[in-house]
Amino acid sequence: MGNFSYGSSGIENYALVFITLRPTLIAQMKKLVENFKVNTVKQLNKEFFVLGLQSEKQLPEILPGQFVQVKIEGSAKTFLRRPISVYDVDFMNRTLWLLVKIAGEGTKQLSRLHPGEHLNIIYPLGNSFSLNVKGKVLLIGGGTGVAPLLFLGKYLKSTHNITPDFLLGYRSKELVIEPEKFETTGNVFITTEDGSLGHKGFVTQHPLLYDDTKKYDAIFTCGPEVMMKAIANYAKAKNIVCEVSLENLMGCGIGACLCCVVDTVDEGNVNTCTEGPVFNIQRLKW
Amino acid sequence: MGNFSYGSSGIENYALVFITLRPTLIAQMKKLVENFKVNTVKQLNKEFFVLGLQSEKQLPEILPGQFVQVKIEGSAKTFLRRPISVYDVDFMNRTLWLLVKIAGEGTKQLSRLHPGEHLNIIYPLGNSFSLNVKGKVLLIGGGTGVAPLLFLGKYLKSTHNITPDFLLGYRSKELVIEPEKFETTGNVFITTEDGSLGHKGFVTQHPLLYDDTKKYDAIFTCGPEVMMKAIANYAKAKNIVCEVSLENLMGCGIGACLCCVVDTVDEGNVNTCTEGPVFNIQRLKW
Amino acid sequence: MVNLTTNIGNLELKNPVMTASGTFGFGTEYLDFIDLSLLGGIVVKGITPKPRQGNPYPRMAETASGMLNAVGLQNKGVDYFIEHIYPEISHYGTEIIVNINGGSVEEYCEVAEKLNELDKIRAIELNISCPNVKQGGMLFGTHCPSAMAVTKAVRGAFSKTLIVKLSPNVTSIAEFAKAVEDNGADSISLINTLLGMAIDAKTRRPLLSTVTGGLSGPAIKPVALRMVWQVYNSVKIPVIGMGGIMNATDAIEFILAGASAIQIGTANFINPAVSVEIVNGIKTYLEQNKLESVAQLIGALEC
Amino acid sequence: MVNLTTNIGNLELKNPVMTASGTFGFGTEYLDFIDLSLLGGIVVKGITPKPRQGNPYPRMAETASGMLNAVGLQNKGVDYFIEHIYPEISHYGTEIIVNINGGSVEEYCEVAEKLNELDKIRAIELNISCPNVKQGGMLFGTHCPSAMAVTKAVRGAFSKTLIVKLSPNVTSIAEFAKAVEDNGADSISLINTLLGMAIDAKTRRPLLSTVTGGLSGPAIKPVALRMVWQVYNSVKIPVIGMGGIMNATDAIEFILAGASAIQIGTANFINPAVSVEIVNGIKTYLEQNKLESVAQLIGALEC
Ligand SMILES: Cc1cc2nc3c(=O)[nH]c(=O)nc-3n(C[C@H](O)[C@H](O)[C@H](O)COP(=O)(O)OP(=O)(O)OC[C@H]3O[C@@H](n4cnc5c(N)ncnc54)[C@H](O)[C@@H]3O)c2cc1C
Ligand SMILES: Cc1cc2nc3c(=O)[nH]c(=O)nc-3n(C[C@H](O)[C@H](O)[C@H](O)COP(=O)(O)OP(=O)(O)OC[C@H]3O[C@@H](n4cnc5c(N)ncnc54)[C@H](O)[C@@H]3O)c2cc1C
Ligand SMILES: Cc1cc2nc3c(=O)[nH]c(=O)nc-3n(C[C@H](O)[C@H](O)[C@H](O)COP(=O)(O)O)c2cc1C
Ligand SMILES: Cc1cc2nc3c(=O)[nH]c(=O)nc-3n(C[C@H](O)[C@H](O)[C@H](O)COP(=O)(O)O)c2cc1C
Ligand code: FES
Ligand code: FES
Repeated sequence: MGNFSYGSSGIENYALVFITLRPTLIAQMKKLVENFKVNTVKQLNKEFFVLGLQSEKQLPEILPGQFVQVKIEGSAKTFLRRPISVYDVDFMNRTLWLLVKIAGEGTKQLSRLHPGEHLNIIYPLGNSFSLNVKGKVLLIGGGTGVAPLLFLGKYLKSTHNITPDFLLGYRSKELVIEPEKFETTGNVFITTEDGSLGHKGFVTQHPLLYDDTKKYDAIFTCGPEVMMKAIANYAKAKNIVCEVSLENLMGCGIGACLCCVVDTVDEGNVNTCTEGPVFNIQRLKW
Repeated sequence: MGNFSYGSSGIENYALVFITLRPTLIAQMKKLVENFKVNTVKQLNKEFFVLGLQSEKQLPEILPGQFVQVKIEGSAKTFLRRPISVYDVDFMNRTLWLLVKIAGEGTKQLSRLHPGEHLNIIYPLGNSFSLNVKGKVLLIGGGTGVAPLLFLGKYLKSTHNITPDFLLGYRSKELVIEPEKFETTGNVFITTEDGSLGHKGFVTQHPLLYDDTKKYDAIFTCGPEVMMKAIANYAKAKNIVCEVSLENLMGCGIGACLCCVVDTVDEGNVNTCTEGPVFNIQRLKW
Repeated sequence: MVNLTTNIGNLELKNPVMTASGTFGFGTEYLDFIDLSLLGGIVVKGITPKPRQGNPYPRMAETASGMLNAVGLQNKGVDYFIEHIYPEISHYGTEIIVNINGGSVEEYCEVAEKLNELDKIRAIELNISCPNVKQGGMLFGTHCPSAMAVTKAVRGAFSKTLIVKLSPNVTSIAEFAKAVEDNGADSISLINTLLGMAIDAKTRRPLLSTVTGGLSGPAIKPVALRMVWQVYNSVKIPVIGMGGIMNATDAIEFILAGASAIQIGTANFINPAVSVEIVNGIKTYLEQNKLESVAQLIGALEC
Repeated sequence: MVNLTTNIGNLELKNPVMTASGTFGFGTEYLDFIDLSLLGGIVVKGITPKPRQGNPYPRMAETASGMLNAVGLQNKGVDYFIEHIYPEISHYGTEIIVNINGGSVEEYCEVAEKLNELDKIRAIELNISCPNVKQGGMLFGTHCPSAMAVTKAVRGAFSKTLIVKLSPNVTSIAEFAKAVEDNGADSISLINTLLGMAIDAKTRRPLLSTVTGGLSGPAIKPVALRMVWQVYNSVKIPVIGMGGIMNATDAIEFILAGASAIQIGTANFINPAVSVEIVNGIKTYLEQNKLESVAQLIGALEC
């Protein structure tokens, strides 16, 4: 088991699943509603926790960038489901991980789940990051935005043999999320706003971005909108392919309500939940 | 401790509390909002459970027949508090017991409480059974209706030296509620609808009611309305003092909303939550 | 020190938090839970010229995030109020506002005239929006000429602050607001309950004796906020907002939408101390946002 | 075997459960979750003569037991529908009902005429109640002469089953119901969303780009039930009820209040399989209550 690098599934096996399934069109991926068993509830720090969810059945294909719609039970203050990215997957053990930030009532309720309880989710939803990437890849995450990037990094490593660079920004050292997971997947660069770890400041101020020896072929990013916009400008200036994963208020998550629109250059308002959450920056009116 | 007959408080001590406080007017009893700690959640059978609640502070005076308004947390389907009678009190250990039947969403939610969690209640509410009673007393309960009668029986025994007769009706043997508690308090007669324990049929069919050697001075009853109405007719015919504890839909429990009215002979609509829940049958338009 | 005072016509309230009619009895019911003198005001249960028994039981039903009621203005009449209740409650140290009702313009005026004589009653709330009575009530509140007529008549009968309470069960709330403003209202309070209904699928019967009843609680908050905002943008007199306020954040939303004061209704049933908690919550919000007064928040919504 | 069929004008539905416009896309979005042919019908997203981009983001806000939306009839126009969507969805094995919208009587008629040509479209739902568009929409649904005029005109343009969907934001829903019945509607569906609003107390801004939006979900169920009951008691044509239906019990309540069929809206977002679950639930209820048909339940409320 020594060469298994995350969760308890093997990279080899992991790669296998994806290499076989890669050409599948997102639109053909069947969406499921399923009760997962809560395996683990791991509070990382005062803001973040990780939920480990176990399926009774073989998991379907799930791609990096996709998300799930979580049903919140036991709260009079929440009504709709909540969108959460897939943070990690172990296909062999049929386990899915979500990294959640306590933002309000719904996520607080999730943090109170106990192992053994069940969580109803609709998944897999949305598109994925472009998986036909080559060369040097930079994954930039801010706060909760690191969630889809771990899965993406692992995917790139195991199926494309790309070791990505991670540039991860947090407010301070205490909020850094599972560093060992990222470190075994790629080269990690950290910024903290208070300088308590890594480079002090925002991700956009990190020397990595101004190091001319690093010539990235693609940047994939997820985080606060201001951060992603700054990165989009950077990528445009440097002519680097860049994709962003948008956060958005969702009514349904499956393309039915038209509440989650983002304005695009080519088609005007499109659904973030079905045409996204990942968008090439060229498509957005940013 | 051998002479302590219920909970872990002593009858002696119990009597003491009441003998001192007896003359207090209900209207002067201050209502409190308090977070009780859940000590025990004891599922008696598939319908009933008992909640043991512990206060941090000395309990105020609470009289038999009074109720509490329970706040239901963690359910999107309940909005208002729920009225529940006081089933038992241990003043020395600052513990209050509620006997609850799972009737719908709110009571189901209560049954899911875990020891150590908290329950917010408003108490003590409503009036009490008449406590200036003398002679032979019969307490008739049906189903959940037995709840206030245990407390009443203990009270009569310890402060008035009256050993009441209990006539308790259940659908069947499995639903009989904590018989030992009633047996140590009074003489227990049971009816079950299916005849699986005691006399077969309804309480109103029990031979006790047709035994001329038993001359009751007062009947106190709580249970389904049809049952109480039948008993009221019986008591009227026999000229026995009779008080009933009414169930009623309550908006507030403190006399503010005027939702819980019952039509009386003397004053028309009055609040069950403040003028009741206990009424002398003479006052009701039954 | 933040300034919590707010003005409703000539009435200065020490803070913008009142309790809503029909949900707070005469205040007495809450003495065990809070110090009433900490409130901006108390609007007491609706009063009619003659005693009323109200509607038969059952009078309430729980609904999603709300409740229906069909109390039907049960009360002992204005004379009983003046003789027995007023003396008891007039020393609470907060404004006592009487909610008045009637089956005709004359009945409304009768109550208003009698209350006009009471020193400690400095404002009345004219309820033209009760959905639970056959005569009067919501009829006045959903028919604009009637709303105008009753406001004008009561204005003639009552010389102090006159608040008119509107029904939300109308096509254009702004139309009613302007109509009562033009006819002498000093302030508008809204919303009364939305007309609703509940059914028991098992018994196939309505849950209320009156079939329909008034919906209150957080369920109606979005409608209430919208109407407060619409009314604020169509009249010049101060608006009193209510409908589903459960906490200080809700209260602040109403003030931002244009309410000079707010009323707490159904929330009192669930947390009898909520009104005073909301006073404190508003104070904290002002402090945290470095605002000096409630006045700075009124209608301060940016849109 | 219980009989689940129900009639809406000339249209016989295999069961009374439809999905509500704007909450079910074109059905396609739900293919992964349910077998659409098990439904009584699908009402597709509102269609306009020309493509519409809808309102800017943010378009939704969660509220107590409900949500506000301000989508604003985003759609690709009737021609796109006919060319690209209709061919795909007309073989689902259930009735496809098109929800139509316009900024003027002429626009409504334009859409109706074009749809009249489509074989598999046997009914349209005339939406005069969308609160989220500046022109048309709710204006028609809150002004009785306009409601009459548009119903009459569309009746002339569409020869098959015409359902008119009413706005709840009116004083007298019965007045509108009678008006559209008199002008040729075969059926009335209600309620569309209640006009509401939500505010973020932190940013002091509205949560919707359009400030106000449409409230749906269980919060509005009591109002919806009341209106269905009122309309059922004032017209002869079949009523289609909706508003906050989350499960079979809710659906049965609407049928008892007088609905010949019901629509499921917001509930689809939370449980994408809920519509079929409700079909099964109604069947079970009939069986348990020893009823032979849905028809026996329609308006069977005892009061
Ligand atoms: C595609 C997608 C993937 C996401 N992935 C993750 C993830 O992996 N981990 C994670 O912790 N969160 C993720 N989010 C954000 C998450 O959905 C929200 O934080 C959550 O819905 C908040 O719910 P709540 O009930 O706790 O807070 P609420 O009380 O509903 O809201 C708290 C605050 O958060 C804001 N908010 C709520 N929902 C969103 C949203 N969707 N986008 C932006 N702001 C919002 C509200 O406006 C409010 O200010 C994702 C969102 C999207 C759209
Ligand atoms: C003074 C008083 C004392 C009570 N004491 C007890 C007690 O000691 N133990 C106990 O288990 N129950 C007691 N009840 C009844 C208890 O309040 C209800 O069973 C409870 O509120 C149901 O809540 P729920 O959310 O579980 O059910 P819901 O889903 O609210 O209702 C389930 C069913 O019960 C009916 N119901 C609800 N509330 C009442 C009520 N107050 N009276 C009659 N029918 C009702 C409903 O109409 C419905 O049919 C008492 C009621 C009153 C008024
Ligand atoms: C049980 C009950 C009784 C009410 N009685 C009255 C009344 O007598 N007069 C009146 O103007 N409003 C009455 N109302 C309406 C409230 O004052 C308030 O307008 C409404 O409940 C909305 O506020 P809320 O959602 O905070 O409760 C009553 C409301 C409830 C719930
Ligand atoms: C996101 C959303 C979009 C809607 N779009 C439309 C529409 O295009 N046409 C229409 O007639 N109703 C529309 N509605 C209203 C619903 O069809 C329905 O009348 C309303 O939501 C009440 O039902 P519910 O509470 O079950 O959702 C929409 C509702 C929602 C929530
Ligand atoms: S969330 Fe409903 S369409 Fe995207
Ligand atoms: S429950 Fe409110 S007055 Fe009795």
